[in-house]
Amino acid sequence: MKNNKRKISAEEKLYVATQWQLMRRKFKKHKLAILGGTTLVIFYILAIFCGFFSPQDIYKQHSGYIYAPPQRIHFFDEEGFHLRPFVYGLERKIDPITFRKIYIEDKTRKLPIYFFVRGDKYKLWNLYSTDIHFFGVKDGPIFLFGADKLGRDLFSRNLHAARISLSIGLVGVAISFILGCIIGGISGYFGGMADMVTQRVIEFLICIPTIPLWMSLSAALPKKWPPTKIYFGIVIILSIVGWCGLARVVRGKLLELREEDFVMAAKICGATSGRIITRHLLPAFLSYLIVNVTLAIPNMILGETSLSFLGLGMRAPAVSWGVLLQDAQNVRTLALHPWLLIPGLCVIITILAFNFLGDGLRDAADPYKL
Amino acid sequence: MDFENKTILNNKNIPLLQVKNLKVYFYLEEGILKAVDDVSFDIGRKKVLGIVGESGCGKSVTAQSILRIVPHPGRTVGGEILLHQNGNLVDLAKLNPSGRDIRAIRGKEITMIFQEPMTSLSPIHTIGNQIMEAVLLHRDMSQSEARELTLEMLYKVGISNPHQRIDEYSYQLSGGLRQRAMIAMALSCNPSLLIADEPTTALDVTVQAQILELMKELQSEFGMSVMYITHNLGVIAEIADDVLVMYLGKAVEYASADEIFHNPLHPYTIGLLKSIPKVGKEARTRLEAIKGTVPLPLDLPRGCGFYQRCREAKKGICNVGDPSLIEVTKGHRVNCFLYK
Amino acid sequence: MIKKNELPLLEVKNLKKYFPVEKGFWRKTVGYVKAVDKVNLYINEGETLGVVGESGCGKTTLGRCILRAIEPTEGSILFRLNGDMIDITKLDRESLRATRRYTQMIFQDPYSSLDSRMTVLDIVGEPLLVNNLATGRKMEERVKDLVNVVGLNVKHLKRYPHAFSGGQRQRIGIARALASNPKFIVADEPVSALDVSVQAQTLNLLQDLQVEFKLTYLFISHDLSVIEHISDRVAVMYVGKIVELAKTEEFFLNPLHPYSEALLSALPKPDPRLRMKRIILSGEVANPVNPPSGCYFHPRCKYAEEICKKEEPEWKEVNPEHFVACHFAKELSLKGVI
Amino acid sequence: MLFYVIRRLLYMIIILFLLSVVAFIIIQLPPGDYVSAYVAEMQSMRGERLAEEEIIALRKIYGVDQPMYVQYSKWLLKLSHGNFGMSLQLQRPVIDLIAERLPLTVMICILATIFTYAVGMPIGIYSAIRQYSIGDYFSTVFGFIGLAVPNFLLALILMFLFYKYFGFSIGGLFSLQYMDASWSVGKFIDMLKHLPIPVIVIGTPGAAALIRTMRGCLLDELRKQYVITARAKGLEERTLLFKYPVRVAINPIISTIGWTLPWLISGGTITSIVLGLPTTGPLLFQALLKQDMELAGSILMILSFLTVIGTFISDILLVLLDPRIRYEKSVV
Repeated sequence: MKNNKRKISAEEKLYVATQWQLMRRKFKKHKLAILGGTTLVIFYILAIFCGFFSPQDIYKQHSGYIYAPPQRIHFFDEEGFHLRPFVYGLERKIDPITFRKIYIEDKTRKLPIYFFVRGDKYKLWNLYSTDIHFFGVKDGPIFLFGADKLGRDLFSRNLHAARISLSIGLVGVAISFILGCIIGGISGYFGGMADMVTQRVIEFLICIPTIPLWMSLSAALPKKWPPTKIYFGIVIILSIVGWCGLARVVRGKLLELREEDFVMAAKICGATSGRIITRHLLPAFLSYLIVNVTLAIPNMILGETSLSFLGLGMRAPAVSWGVLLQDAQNVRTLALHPWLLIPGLCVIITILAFNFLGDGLRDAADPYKL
Repeated sequence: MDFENKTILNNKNIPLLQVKNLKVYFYLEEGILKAVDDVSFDIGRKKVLGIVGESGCGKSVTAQSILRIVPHPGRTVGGEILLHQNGNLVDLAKLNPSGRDIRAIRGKEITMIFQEPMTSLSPIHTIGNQIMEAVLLHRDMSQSEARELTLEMLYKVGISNPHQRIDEYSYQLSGGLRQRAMIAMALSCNPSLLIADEPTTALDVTVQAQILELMKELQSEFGMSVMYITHNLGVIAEIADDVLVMYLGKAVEYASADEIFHNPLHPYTIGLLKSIPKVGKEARTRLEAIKGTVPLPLDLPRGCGFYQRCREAKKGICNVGDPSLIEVTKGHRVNCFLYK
Repeated sequence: MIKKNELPLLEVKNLKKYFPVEKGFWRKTVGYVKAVDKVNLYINEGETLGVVGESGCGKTTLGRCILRAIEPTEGSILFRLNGDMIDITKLDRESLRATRRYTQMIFQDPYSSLDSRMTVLDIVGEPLLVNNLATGRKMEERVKDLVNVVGLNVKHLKRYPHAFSGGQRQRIGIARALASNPKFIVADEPVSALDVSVQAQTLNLLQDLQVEFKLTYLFISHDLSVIEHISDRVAVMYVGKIVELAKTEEFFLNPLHPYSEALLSALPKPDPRLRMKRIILSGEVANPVNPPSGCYFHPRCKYAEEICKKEEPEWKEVNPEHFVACHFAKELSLKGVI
Repeated sequence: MLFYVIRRLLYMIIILFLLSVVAFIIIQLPPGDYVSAYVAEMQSMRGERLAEEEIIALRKIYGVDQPMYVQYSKWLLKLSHGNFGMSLQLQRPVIDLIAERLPLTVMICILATIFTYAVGMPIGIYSAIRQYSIGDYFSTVFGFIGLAVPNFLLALILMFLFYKYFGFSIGGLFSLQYMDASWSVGKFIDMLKHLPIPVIVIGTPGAAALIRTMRGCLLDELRKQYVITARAKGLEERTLLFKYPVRVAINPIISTIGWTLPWLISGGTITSIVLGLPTTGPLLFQALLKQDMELAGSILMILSFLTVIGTFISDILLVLLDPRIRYEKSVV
């Protein structure tokens, strides 16, 4: 009896659940999407507080650590387990046969990792000057992802690169989203000539291969521009193609929803167009938009990375994953220093996470479908 | 064994198909859905059995289980489906659903037409192609003979210009013509049983009348048995010899059409008959509706499935035990405690 | 045309709705679907006018045009409001919105007609809210009354539509239609998506409500037996036109249009003893994009003669309050059902 | 049908015209014009300083002193004669440069398309039929990863792996000894040896996407009524599958061949740059780096035009394949 009652209340809960509650229920069943979402949250937090999380200044050249390999974090040494993780110091040697610089772990130099340590000065969001870092070693630099040809810390550089690469996706999608919503909305709502023209324009833009177009446009950005200007230039270039897909989605969904009986019912009740749009169309719409936006972000990130990789996008001294990957263009260097590919790994993980998340959201977007 | 077969062959009264205690369950995440639960009926030779019931009563699943095409996750978990075929007795329920034996029966001995004439034909193959396929599969015919036969069948089902229609696609045909093409396909191999699953529900009244008339004609011409599934009592009255009324996966009443319409016994059958508006009678008076709605046949409580909605329900009897189908008068079976 | 001394509640004059057919790359208009073509009818207060016809005959479009849910192409719709006849087609946006509360609609599909993102309270309360009839607690009280009237549990106000069965959803739709105290309701196939047993409940409810709230219905259905059960007068539509309009008994006893006769004959009767030879119409409903010449029904009509191919029959009153559009309305003696 | 083809051709001409506008805009985009770029080039490369009068004379010769629309129509007129202008940096006619590299570009594109479909379709069909099997699981994983790894990264990773473990570089399309040699059987065979890597790299993301769409489409089709009709006919499951749902599901996918072309050319461009293939990609890249916009704009236009032709072909193909569309088009 008691069991039965509980079951009824659970059912009642489902009956009075809002769209978003139902969506959350459905989304939670999607394990990969949860994984993707969590990954992205971590990535974005790291990117937002990149100064705090990076142990070293990204421009500081550690001349003794040129092309130093990633250091491993240890919990065990010959004495056994330590709660505080540590790395071994690196010792540079010259390989007697190839005459290349090689680095070996110096087991005698144990560098414990401390949290909230003082280190290089940095400005958080260009506002607060501080020198507290999330982690670091007290004696010298630490290279979790290795160092580049100038001895700069790649872990810190990757975090700072994430800030540009990840945000360019969001800003680019935001612009595409606004453009897409306005143009798609006009096209779907008014129909007729406006619809025809926008449809043809979209078809035309889709015909042009994106990367060559992006390359041509970004090559036209003046070389003298500062990084911030270049950043927005690239965002706009990416959005020129990005809005097409979103506009199509908006239009299609709008046309579909306009025909629904419940919209007609609201109209017959005497509801104003404003109310119909905000109370009926938008809520039904929003979940689809979120899904499509989520799936559009990876394209933007990819676009920026490709352009910067080719040297047509962000340029040093700005760092983005694409800029970092420029160092990996030479196979011979790469073969010797494979950690230069880590930014690539970051890109792959990010895109994968967005795709997982988008997939889960798509399944959850229509909670009323069985 | 031989001896048994001979007696069956000699006995004309043996029905074509006997379904005994059929159980088809769907194993869903939410629980076991008993779509068909202990249903038995016979289909006599050259007879029309009408199965009537509201949505979710299991009438379509019954039909699908005879051809063994119940969709996943449904499974036939019990009962027998005995087909008396040229003196052979086959239990369809025991056959492998994708095996050779059942495939030889599908489309040959037993054929089926469906509710949605729009979607039941492939959009990218011609009508002729789809009909000929069945012919080539089951009859020993050459391509040109099969085409001849298809033309003849199209003509028989009342398609006026078969030579043109045979090479057309389903979307070029109206709903009525599509359903006619489906019938042509179903009859092309001279089946002994035609299962019609709501074949006229999606059609307009005037076209429905055409199709019903056509089916009656063809039934007598081809001498086949028909299992006709519908929720429309008017259609049932028009075409059926025997009627099986289903409710929540169970057979609640099984009798001749005349008995069902003029001497209904089960409260559900009575309720159904009273709740349809009848032309010319008591217009603009209140209908005697059955209260409540059909529950989902999932985790049903004990007792008669109709208990909650029944006017005659007796507490302590109907909600405690499961009634069973009993013969009240000859050939009139009912599944209700009132007639114990 | 008006026979009674009093004015009808609603009068439709020469109503047309043409949908352009757009083809090709530049979406050129190549023709029109005449979904509603020169329709004339009137509805008296408190009566039910049944509109019957086969799929694609334009009955749904007619219902929507009368409410101006879609814009009619031509014609006028006179609606009696506070003793005056106002032309709904001539109202501007604001006054149209103000009159919307007097005319409502019940939809066929109980699933798509309710916004699945709103609770019962919001759905039924929307007409109250947008017409400034009630807000807050007052609205909730009124919604509770309405929900009670249509036979739903008052405790379920906070539930979303997905918690209800088809029949219950249809009741929610009916409650919404009643909320603003309308005078006139277009019921567009309100029972055709429902199971037989639930259909009877819904029909009963609609009849009870009509008495209780003095409603006037335009009842659209493809099912003649439902139409006969609920209507005072019947209008038969064929390819966008009304071909016959009469009192229900008169229509079923003595139809004057061959199409009506065929429809009546095609109706399967729930009695195996009444099996009879039907009038089987050949062919199917004409294509409204490209209708036949003359009388649209002539290719399927067994009484058709030369004139039917050439001339469109006139809409005339053959018997008192019995209108028909057929060249031979007076000559033919057609068979009814009663 | 013929009418449809003619209309599509007309549409293509309009697109081509618009493409030329875009190309022209791109050529004009960088600050300054051809002459100032030339002047700057002369100055920086050879240290020559041109006199003011010379510059004005040059401006007149190249017509850059005229309004935009005049420049555009002149440029368009030249284009219609096959004159795409001169490459500033390479001092050769643009048309020759493109013509040199276009056949290889087209060939790689076609091969990548074939690869995409040859890999994507069977795997997609398999994973739809065996939904939730181990094979389906693997193909889903492959699909996701294939989508997430951008072309240039895949190229980098493959190059890295081959170099590290097999000790040779997989870049380029020809071995050293054939690089400048004229065509011969040996050169052809050598090229065949080099082809697989670029084709795989360019085709993989497309194949991954295709697996997912194919699977989705087929799963939808498998639930449709006509499949049950065919089954009720007594057809064998495999025959049934390939005759009905698979064919229906393939149609929309064939129709998107046209849409995949811009993607392939996109991916091909960047892959060619990384792998150093002698296609139009690196040529475009070099042109852009050197601000040789005449060349860059022309390449972009030619590439876009290739995709337009691809779309056209796939549209025609679809009409031939799908009677539904054929019917609609013939009615129109």
